[in-house]
Amino acid sequence: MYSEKVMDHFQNPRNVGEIEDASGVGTVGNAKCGDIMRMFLDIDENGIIREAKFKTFGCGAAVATSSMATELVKGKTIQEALQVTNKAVMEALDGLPPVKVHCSLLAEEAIHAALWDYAEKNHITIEGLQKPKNDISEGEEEEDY
Amino acid sequence: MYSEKVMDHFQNPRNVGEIEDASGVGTVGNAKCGDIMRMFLDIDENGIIREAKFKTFGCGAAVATSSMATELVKGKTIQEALQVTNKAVMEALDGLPPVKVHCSLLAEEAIHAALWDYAEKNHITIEGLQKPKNDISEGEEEEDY
Amino acid sequence: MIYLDNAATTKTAPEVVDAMLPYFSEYYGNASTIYSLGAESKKAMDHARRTIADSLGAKPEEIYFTAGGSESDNWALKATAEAYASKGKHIITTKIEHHAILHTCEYLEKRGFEITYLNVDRDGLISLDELKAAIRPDTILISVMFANNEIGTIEPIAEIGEIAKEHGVLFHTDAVQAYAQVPINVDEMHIDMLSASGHKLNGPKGIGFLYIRKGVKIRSFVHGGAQERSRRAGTENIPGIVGLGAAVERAMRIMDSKTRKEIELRDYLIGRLENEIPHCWLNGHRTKRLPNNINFSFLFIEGESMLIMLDMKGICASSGSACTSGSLDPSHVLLAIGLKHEEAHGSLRLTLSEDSTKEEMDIVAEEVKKIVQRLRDMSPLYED
Amino acid sequence: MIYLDNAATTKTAPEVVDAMLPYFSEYYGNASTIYSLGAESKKAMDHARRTIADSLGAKPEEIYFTAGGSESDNWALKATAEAYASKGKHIITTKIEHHAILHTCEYLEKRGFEITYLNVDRDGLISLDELKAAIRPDTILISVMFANNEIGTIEPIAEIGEIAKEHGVLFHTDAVQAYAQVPINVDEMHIDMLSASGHKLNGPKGIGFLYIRKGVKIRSFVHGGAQERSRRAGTENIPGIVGLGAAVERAMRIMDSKTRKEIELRDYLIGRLENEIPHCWLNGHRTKRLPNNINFSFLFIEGESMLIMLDMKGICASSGSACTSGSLDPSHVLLAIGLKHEEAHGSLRLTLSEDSTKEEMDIVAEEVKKIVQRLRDMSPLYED
Ligand SMILES: Cc1ncc(COP(=O)(O)O)c(C=O)c1O
Ligand SMILES: Cc1ncc(COP(=O)(O)O)c(C=O)c1O
Ligand code: FES
Ligand code: FES
Repeated sequence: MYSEKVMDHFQNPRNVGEIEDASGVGTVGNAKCGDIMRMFLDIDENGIIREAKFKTFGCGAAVATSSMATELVKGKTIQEALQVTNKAVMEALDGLPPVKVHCSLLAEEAIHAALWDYAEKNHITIEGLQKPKNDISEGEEEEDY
Repeated sequence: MYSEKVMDHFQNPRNVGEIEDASGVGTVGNAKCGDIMRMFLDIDENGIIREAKFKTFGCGAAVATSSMATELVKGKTIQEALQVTNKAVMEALDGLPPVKVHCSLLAEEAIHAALWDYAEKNHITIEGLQKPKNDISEGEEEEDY
Repeated sequence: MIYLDNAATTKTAPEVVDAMLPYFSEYYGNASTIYSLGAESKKAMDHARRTIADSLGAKPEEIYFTAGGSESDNWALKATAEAYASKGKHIITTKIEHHAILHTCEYLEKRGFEITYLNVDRDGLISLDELKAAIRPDTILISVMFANNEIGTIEPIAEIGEIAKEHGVLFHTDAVQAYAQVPINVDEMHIDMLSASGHKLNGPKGIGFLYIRKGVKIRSFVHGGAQERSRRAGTENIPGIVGLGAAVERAMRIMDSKTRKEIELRDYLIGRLENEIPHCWLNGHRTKRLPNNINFSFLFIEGESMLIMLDMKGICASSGSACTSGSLDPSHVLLAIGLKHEEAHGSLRLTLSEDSTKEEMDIVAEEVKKIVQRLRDMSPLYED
Repeated sequence: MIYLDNAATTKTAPEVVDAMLPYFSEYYGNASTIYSLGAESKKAMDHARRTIADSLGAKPEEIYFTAGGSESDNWALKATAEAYASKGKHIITTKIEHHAILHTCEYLEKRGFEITYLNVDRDGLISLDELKAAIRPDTILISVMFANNEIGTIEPIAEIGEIAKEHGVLFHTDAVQAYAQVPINVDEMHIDMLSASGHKLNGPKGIGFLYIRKGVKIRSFVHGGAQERSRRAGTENIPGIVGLGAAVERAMRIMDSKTRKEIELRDYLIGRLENEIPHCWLNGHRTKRLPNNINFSFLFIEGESMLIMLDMKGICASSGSACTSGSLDPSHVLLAIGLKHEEAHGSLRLTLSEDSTKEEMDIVAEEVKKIVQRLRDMSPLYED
């Protein structure tokens, strides 16, 4: 059911772990399926993301999107990192099955949460960033039956 | 679905045909399945059935029971012939499938009808013989469904 | 053996069995699981679904597997009735539907639905004018069979679909006899739902499908697991589904040549029986007719007796006689085209396959001739 | 490959496939026909029916073939509800039934029936006192599964049957997981209806049966032809029926040795996992348990990830994790026995077969150990 890219990132997840004294840490959970993702970002004085690490309790897609998301934000500016949407992550993974789209939302949300934490710690506001919800409701359409 | 005896009487029916100037002729029909049986009896002055013939429009069981019924009544007295019930015919044929029990009633009824005709022609009453109905309703139990 | 009862069921084609075999003991995984063995099953199922969708001009996600034609018919009618009850409670069907439709309609009648049963003419065709006149504001469904299983008559499906569409009424067709025997396109014919059964097209028994056009509101009939997009519960019958897919592939491949051959043999045997046996006639339309269907009425005799005698000669056939069905009522189809009870009793259905031969037709013609004569000699109705 | 998902489906036994094969392309006759080819099918079907009846202490005419466990469950509940609605509209079941029961109950609730869902204890057992207290004058049916498909717990069926009988309430049991795995006698256990499915006992997919005690008022679920004594329409799936019969014959033959072997391996693997992995426990009752069922919760990790990693090692297993099901809600069974959401997420079900070996158990123990550790290292919930 998963693409080769997903399986690769699941089997060999990049950037698993924690960053001590990280610039920003975000934890988000999907109450519906009970999964949790924690993202650590190390951001330098120029606002460049030097390092990104994650810990995830979740399905294969959750692990793979965490891994891919950390890869995608590394080396990026904060503004660029905001462009790493769940769609971008999914595309980078060659797609996800429809029932797994919400897992990629978790990754997007985790980046935002870590950036929010960074902004709060540094008393700045990041343009275009809103306080992330803890609870991502999925956007799949339910058919009538 | 049929016993060997039934198949034998179906494939080689005994006494098919008509008797000219028969002592008694009875035709009965099963309105429900649309089948018709005509029985011809030749009865001598001692009340012995000398000959019996039939014509039947009906299923394999109808043909076989007609055949067996004619065999069973031949040589019998009228009173003995009255004992040739559908049960007797069925037993002689080693049984019939449940859905075919009503066909054997047709045969019993045909004998009775022929005897009734004989009685009417000769202005006698035969003890235990009632005017046969043309229409045999089947006695199978219907389960609730 | 001369097998001429292909409308009852068909031989599962050896290539179909071969396609199924690996899915019993090798790729036996549950298609709903996550591991590779289950993925094999899912892949095979997706392939079959696509094959079937393609054969109808439909989308794969519009094909729902069932256990056969009867379940598909039950599902289509009961679920539509339920889903659209708020719009109306009137359904239109015909007098010559299969019992899977008719008994389901009776069930719905007991639950407050009103059913109009369209008449058919002597050939078994419905009247489009009668259909139009029957449509009411509360009509939610028209269900007309694609081709009749007894007399083979093919109904004017495209025209019915057109009328249904014009009136905004859903159109279901029981295509159990027609599917993969004659070309069908659900879009061109405006079909919203279509029932089919594997064992009628040299596929396995116990598998079928219901086509449901996207957009049709549909409830489940079998509730439970999330199979078939949560519409039809039950662990997927992968060997059956694979077999159905293979059978459809095969049927579409051979349809042209099979049709040509069957029509030729069919009309040859019809001709012989008509010319050589007195007091008989063909039931059903002469040309708007399934390629493999022959249905005759022989006066003065009864069907079951004919069948047993044919069986003794190694010929498998069928009859609309009540005596064969255990129900006592002769075929409702033959009565609907206007036959009398005793005429309906003496009917014989011969349904050919691509394996049928001219030699077989000749043998059958001879045997039928003899048997009809023999039974007539035994019949109190026949005086020659 | 190490296949430990026999509760999902089983390999069709080669002897079962062999028994089925002649009925595809050789004895393919429709069992409802009158000619000899059909009689062959009927004979084979009668034989299977008798085998199944014997295995339950039932009569052949009390066995009705269906397309599987889900259809049997739907039929039992919906038809009973309909037939006995005049007596009452209350049904008792449990919180841990299969969705084929639970979703059917929801369907009935929408139609005016009232359902009591019995609780289960930490082991998954219902309370007989709670059951007794739940029975009301308008209770028409008790439906309790024989054994649970996730945690393997075997319910006190004979006692439930006794209570149902005393109160004059019908008793249905979903025995899809238990039938032909543990001994069942419908008379001794006072079972009025019982559902079973072929593919759970090394038989084919797409076939099952419903046992209905003589005297129980039952309506049809699939309406149509006169098959199955007019109770279940649809051309009989003869290869499926023959396969089911052969599978039952085989299962009854090997039950003793299979049970002994499975229990030994089961308890060995349970012991290894319990002893060698921290923060985990066995779900379900330790002894009132299907011989082949193991269900563990591993804290801090999630099921689907475990399954994919096991699959990479060639091990087929299952989980109560929501992530595997596409439904997002974790197993209702694990929640019912009192697990928290995140505990339910980390469950692993291993279901053995008679082909399982000690070597396989050892490999699985080692791999599970490694995988659990690897996922815990990745988990934000785990701090060691
Ligand atoms: C307890 C239980 N009931 C019902 C079913 C449904 O059976 P099937 O999938 O064969 O329809 C299953 C298996 O999926 C089951 O485990
Ligand atoms: C027109 C028609 N509809 C429905 C059915 C029922 O199909 P099945 O017996 O496969 O359930 C049949 C065949 O028996 C049929 O000929
Ligand atoms: S005479 Fe009609 S069923 Fe026997
Ligand atoms: S994290 Fe639960 S489904 Fe992906």
